[in-house]
Amino acid sequence: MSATTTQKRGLGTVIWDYMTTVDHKKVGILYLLFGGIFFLMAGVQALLIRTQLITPENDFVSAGLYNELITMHGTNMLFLAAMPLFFGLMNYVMPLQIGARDLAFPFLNGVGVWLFIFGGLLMNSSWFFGGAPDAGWTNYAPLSTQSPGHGVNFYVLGLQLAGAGTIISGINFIATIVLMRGPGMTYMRMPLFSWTTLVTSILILFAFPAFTIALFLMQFDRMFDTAFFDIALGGNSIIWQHLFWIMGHPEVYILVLPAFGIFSEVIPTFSKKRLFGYTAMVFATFLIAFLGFMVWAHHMFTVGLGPVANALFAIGTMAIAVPTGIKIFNWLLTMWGGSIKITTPMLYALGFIPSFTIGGMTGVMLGSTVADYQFHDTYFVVAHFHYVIIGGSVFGILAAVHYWWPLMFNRMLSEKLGKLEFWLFFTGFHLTFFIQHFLGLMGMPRRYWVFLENQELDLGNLISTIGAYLMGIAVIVLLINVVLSYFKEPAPRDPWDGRTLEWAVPNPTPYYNFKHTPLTRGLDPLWIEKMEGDGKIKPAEPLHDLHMPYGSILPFLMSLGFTIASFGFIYQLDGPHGRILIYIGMAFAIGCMIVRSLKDDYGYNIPKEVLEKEDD
Amino acid sequence: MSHQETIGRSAHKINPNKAPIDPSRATPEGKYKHLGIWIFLGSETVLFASLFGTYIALKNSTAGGPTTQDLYGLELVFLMTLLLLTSSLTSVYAIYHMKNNNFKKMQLWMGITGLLGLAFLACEIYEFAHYITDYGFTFRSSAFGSAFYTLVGFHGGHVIFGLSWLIVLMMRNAKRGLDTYNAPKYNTFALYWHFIDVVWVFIFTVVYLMGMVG
Amino acid sequence: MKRWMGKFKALMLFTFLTILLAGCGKENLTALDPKGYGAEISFNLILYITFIMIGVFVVVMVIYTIVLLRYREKKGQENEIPVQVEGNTKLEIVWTVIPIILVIIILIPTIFYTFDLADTSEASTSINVDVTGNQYWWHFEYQDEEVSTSQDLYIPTGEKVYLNMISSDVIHSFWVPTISGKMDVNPENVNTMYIEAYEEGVYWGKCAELCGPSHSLMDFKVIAVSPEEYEQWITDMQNVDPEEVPADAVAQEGQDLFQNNCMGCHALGSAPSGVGPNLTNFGDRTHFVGYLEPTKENLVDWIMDPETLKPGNKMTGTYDVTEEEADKIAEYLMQLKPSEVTPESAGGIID
Amino acid sequence: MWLELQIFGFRALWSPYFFTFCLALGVIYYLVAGPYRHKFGGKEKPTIKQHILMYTALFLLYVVKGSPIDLLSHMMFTAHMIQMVVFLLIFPILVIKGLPLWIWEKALRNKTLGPIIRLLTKPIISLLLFNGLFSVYHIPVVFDFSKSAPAWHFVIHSILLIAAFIVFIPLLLPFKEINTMTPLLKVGYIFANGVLITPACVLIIFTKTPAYEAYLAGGAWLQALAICVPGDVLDGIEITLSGPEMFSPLSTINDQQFGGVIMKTLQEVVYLTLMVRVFFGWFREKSRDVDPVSVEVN
Ligand code: HEA
Ligand code: HEA
Ligand code: HEC
Ligand code: CUA
Ligand SMILES: [Cu+2]
Repeated sequence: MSATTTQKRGLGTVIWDYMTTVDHKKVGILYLLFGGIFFLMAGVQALLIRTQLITPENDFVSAGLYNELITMHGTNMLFLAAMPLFFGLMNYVMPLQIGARDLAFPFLNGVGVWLFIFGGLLMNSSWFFGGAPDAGWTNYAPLSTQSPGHGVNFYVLGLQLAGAGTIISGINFIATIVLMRGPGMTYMRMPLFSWTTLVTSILILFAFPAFTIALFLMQFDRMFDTAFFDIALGGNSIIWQHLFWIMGHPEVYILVLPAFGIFSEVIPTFSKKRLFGYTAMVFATFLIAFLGFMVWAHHMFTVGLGPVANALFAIGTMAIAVPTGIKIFNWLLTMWGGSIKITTPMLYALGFIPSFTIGGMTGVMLGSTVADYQFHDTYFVVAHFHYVIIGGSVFGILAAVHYWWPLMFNRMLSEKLGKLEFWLFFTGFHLTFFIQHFLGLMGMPRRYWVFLENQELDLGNLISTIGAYLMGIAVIVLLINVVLSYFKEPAPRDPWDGRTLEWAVPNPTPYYNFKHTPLTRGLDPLWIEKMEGDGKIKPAEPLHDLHMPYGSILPFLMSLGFTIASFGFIYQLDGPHGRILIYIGMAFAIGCMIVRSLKDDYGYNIPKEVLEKEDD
Repeated sequence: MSHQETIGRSAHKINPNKAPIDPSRATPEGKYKHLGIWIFLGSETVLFASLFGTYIALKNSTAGGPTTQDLYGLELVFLMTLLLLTSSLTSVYAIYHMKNNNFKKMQLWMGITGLLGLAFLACEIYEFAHYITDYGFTFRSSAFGSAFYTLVGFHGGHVIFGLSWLIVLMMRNAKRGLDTYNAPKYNTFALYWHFIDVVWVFIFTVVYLMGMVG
Repeated sequence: MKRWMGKFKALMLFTFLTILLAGCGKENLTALDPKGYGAEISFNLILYITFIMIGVFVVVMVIYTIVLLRYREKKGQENEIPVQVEGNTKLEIVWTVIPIILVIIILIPTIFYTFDLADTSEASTSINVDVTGNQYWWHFEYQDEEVSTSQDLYIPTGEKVYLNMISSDVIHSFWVPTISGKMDVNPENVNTMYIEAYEEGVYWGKCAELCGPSHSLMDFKVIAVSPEEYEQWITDMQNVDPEEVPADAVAQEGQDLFQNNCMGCHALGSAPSGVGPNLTNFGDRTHFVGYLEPTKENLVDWIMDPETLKPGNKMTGTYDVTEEEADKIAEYLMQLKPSEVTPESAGGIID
Repeated sequence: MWLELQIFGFRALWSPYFFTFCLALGVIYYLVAGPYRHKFGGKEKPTIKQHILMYTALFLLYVVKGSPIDLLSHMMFTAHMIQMVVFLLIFPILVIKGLPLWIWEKALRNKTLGPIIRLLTKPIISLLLFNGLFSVYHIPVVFDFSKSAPAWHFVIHSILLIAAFIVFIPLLLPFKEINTMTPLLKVGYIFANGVLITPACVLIIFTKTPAYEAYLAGGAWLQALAICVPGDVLDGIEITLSGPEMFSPLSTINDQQFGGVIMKTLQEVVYLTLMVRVFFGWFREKSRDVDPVSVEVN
């Protein structure tokens, strides 16, 4: 009987275990869990938006509520759903893929996840404290600085916390990949998902601090009466737009690069062929990231930056089509000559290619300055970014969830339900968003609470809403699938005939990942062993004691402290109780930090003798 | 988890008989920390770059209030620059002694670093107080005021954080001496401190020198 | 496979059908049937890029379809291992270089027209209108003519009209899809753009930047009339006497009430705009407050309860009138028709 | 534009002296690297590719420093920036690759030159040196000064050129003393170069007023012209010249912004090409091989 087999434990123990965990796999699952919850919430908000727009001049929701809905939908989806879901996958899979036992900073990993969770809960709690933020996910000043109530304050502080967690994770991933790759796992042999994790983290590292500053400026303006965006005192609201998009554009590549990584794992696996043009794929990833930093002003073509700036940013924007195209064609050529097996993950990959290509192409159209004068802030843009985000990121996440589910939860998801879910989602998605291109060109701006009668926009909006409901059904099918899987037999090891290291660990994954340090002999190490050897990864060194970190409740408490302080900041203008909360929260958080630095944590060893008894 | 063997501090002792090593990077954790802090400083650079950008965009938006030329005086700022540059140097000495496994001297130089940092902070507080009382120039006066106090104040905040960190570090380890567990912590602190110093040089140039010229 | 293609085809067919059914949208609102300089340039560029994009998409889809048809795992051959191809430098260069060329082809006209549309060198010799965006209405001032108006912007056809735009509160965006692309209206600086309408008509304008709850109701009109009619309109507007007493008694009472309750915010004649729209030619509005039919009932409803009709507007709760009084005011306001030149002259609003 | 330029006369337009100079350099290269190389201790002959690279380099040098582009660079900022890109980013690369290795080896082993080169080509130093100098050069005061004093103009451009050589040497020369960076670091190095040159470009592109006296009507630009137009010619035509706009289709401010854009885009293209070479050279082979089982792994 393996020692790692989970005995039935009380719910309390499990929860405590997760609250104190620093194990990258459990942290990953926390990310997935809360990212999933936020995704459902944001999805329901999307359905409410679409319901409001089902007929002209509908009054299903009020104008103010509508703005809150789109703001929360956008913010939740991007910062609290899509990104954390990717973080969950990265956390779980990346160390396994490169042959590492954990991330470089397990404790910080805990801090990162709890900051994200508390930040997200803080922002979403705004519904119960007098209204959510309502200035759009872009939160442009001065609309946001003038927005009454506390809504925008929740946006600022919620994202500040979640953003801090994000930066911490980014640093952690980079350090892990640079320093902890297993023997033989050179950069040129790293699986693409790990590569995209690295590049995504670099993007985060350079993009998010700009947003941190933007949020600080916003916070100071709203809570301490500074004048950054106050035109009367010489402020300038365009600064917000620049700082926001310096983060905002790289953010969209943060959302799509990991999906590219996922497809680069899924497509070779189910085509039984190695990735075509591996080198070019890695380089294209870098190039996208590199160019991604020089195009932020394409969201500001109509701001009046002048023709020179507009032209310059148009050039940069379109340049990104080139590396992305390289990727698309390399995926196609990976399948060419392969032996394609259509499973649910592969279906998503196949659905991704045409959908994302359409989205990318509308992106290029938006990049053409003069055309963008018509497109900007219309449903054409809405269509564009849902095509790339859903067709790219969400398909990627769904593919990954089906693909790595057996690895993470030791169960298979039903293929039948999976395929049903795909078809519903795929059809619903195109139905919802394809028509929106035309709605935009027919004169429907985005963020419109109502559209008017007699403007020939009715049919398009109706179709769009129907599509959204189809997607809703698809998500419910997924949920059913997840629930049903719990009652199934344990999954076999390596069920997809995988190529990379994560499939070489026993199922369920032991908490120390690899008993033997795995030896990587080339690209797709497991595949190589299957072709040239006995299908088993060779140990790089003899078995020895393993050093592991202790769990800790401090990350949880520290994040809790910051959250309390954030509430204080939000309410400090309303009276002394706010300020008291700030002091309590900060003291609590700083106290945790001091405890952390005073209390030594050397970790523990798993003795060799214990390991010897475990499965390989 | 029953199969654990607790590790003691003894595992982190430095063996004085062996050839001198860099104790801050003798363990894997030390190496990770060393890289980690560098990456962190990379993101801090973007943080300050954004603040500099904001400051440059708003530095002439004085809304009728005091301008850069009205406010800045070079003597104090020059002194502050000297203080901070020296403190960077003393932290280099401290790290030098750390690598020679001379804990006492390291603590001494770290202490001096801290004192210089404190002196810098005092000057900064005096400077702000001076602007507020003598010119009525606060961070609510104008967009320029907001940008100035935010940029310089953010740097000041980093100094405060650095100092608290240093104090905790020095007090915690005063009795126990140097080992490969705490050496990386000193090392990361020193790197962080250098970074603060470099940022100040930029503040000195971009804010004060360029502000004097107008 | 069959099932797959079947579904895809059905989907495509469905969408195309709907597009056909929908046409290109409403004649005076759509960007797909341009009737002005800016819109025409944008539209041509959109078509041009779309064709290139369709070309690329077809290439992708052809490869995709071939792959799916030919390289599915066959029954009985599950254990065959395909050749592990590493890459092909020549091919990779091909699909790097061709997109680069395509991108350059797209960029050349893009950059050319970017400069073209930003050219303000003729501004000093053309008509200049100062545009102010307010939460949730638009104000227009004809610089040299001392004419000011709100909500409906009159311009002559065939001429470039320069708009110098600024906002009094938050960011808005000025967009008249059928004759021109959009430009933001910022609170801190004046943005200049020009519009030119080819044909007479009443063109629907929209605010395209989120500006609060009633962002979607901040519509306005651009009314393009012939140059002669435009001159006529300017003259008529210049000659308005804001104090003029209406003929019938009800309206007279209405005028008094209006002056007592409303003039603090609203302006008549060429007086600069205040907190509320200039109502000089209110009787000629195509719609008022952006989207309401200009009927007396609607107007009374508006005066009695602006908040329901336009959430978050700045008029709610600033005065105190009874239903009766409102009725009289409405009577007065509906009679403010200073000019012969009305939206009807431009062909009226298309419903 | 072309017609107007004719008033400056053949000498100013086509700099025959400079042409002779470039030609001479070409001949010297041919002789020293080819037939007479043994006299200088040379070993292998340059390959055809190296010949082509070197002659292209010299030709480009003449184009940007001798042909009408040079003259234009005193009247249009855009021309100046084109000159800068070719002169500082393309020319050095071609020369470094075009000269036979033994010449570089000699320079590196030289008692005095060697240590200097080794010091200056330390990545951090070369990075800061080149980008620092480039940025300083484009500070309006410095720039105007350079354009108004022929001797200084020459000195400044020479220093910039040397700095440009220094920045590319650690990337392109194979000697292990100076080629210390791993491929990944090299990519980072090129990237950092791109970042560091950005502030200068951004400031140039986004200023709302013309920054450089040297391109403004009246006075300054004529002085600038004196650098490459013979004095007597200039005296003769001075009265008929209104200002630099006369030769340029762009307004002064658009010209300046456009110049900035040209610099940034072309620089991006050059750096990307370099990056592609470094990266693919490193990756392509390595990702293919499979280690034998017995191999000792570190
Ligand atoms: C995952 C997210 C994601 C991705 C990947 C992209 C990818 C791209 N985006 Fe998008 N974008 C968003 C998310 C994303 N975007 C969001 C959220 C917004 C709105 C934000 C808001 O305002 O709320 C937005 C808005 C947005 C705008 C601003 C519109 C406006 O507000 O006016 C622009 C303008 O240039 C743009 C351009 C592009 C381009 C050129 C790409 C390119 O990367 C696409 C490249 C891909 C291809 C081109 C397809 C494959 C290529 C080939 C098959 C090769 C051959 C092709 C050619 C030769 C063309 N996007
Ligand atoms: C990751 C990013 C992401 C994703 C996945 C989505 C997904 C969807 N989005 Fe969203 N969207 C944005 C990011 C995203 N969106 C952003 C950034 C904006 C701009 C915001 C702004 O303007 O500021 C936007 C704006 C936006 C608009 C424009 C609003 C406006 O401008 O007025 C619309 C309108 O149709 C829309 C629709 C949808 C729909 C129908 C989906 C669907 O795909 C959703 C599918 C999911 C579901 C349907 C969930 C189903 C859940 C259940 C069925 C619940 C089960 C419940 C329990 C068990 C409790 N979105
Ligand atoms: C606080 C200032 C204020 C007062 C007082 C005020 N209004 Fe208004 N009014 C506004 C504003 C602001 C709008 C624009 C509302 C919008 O469209 O968002 C407006 C719009 C209108 C419009 C529509 C104009 C158009 O062409 O779209 C009418 C009609 C009007 N008001 C009538 C009145 C009457 C009648 C009264 C007095 C009984 C009155 N207003 C009092 C501020 C005011
Ligand atoms: Cu004004 Cu939207
Ligand atoms: Cu973008």
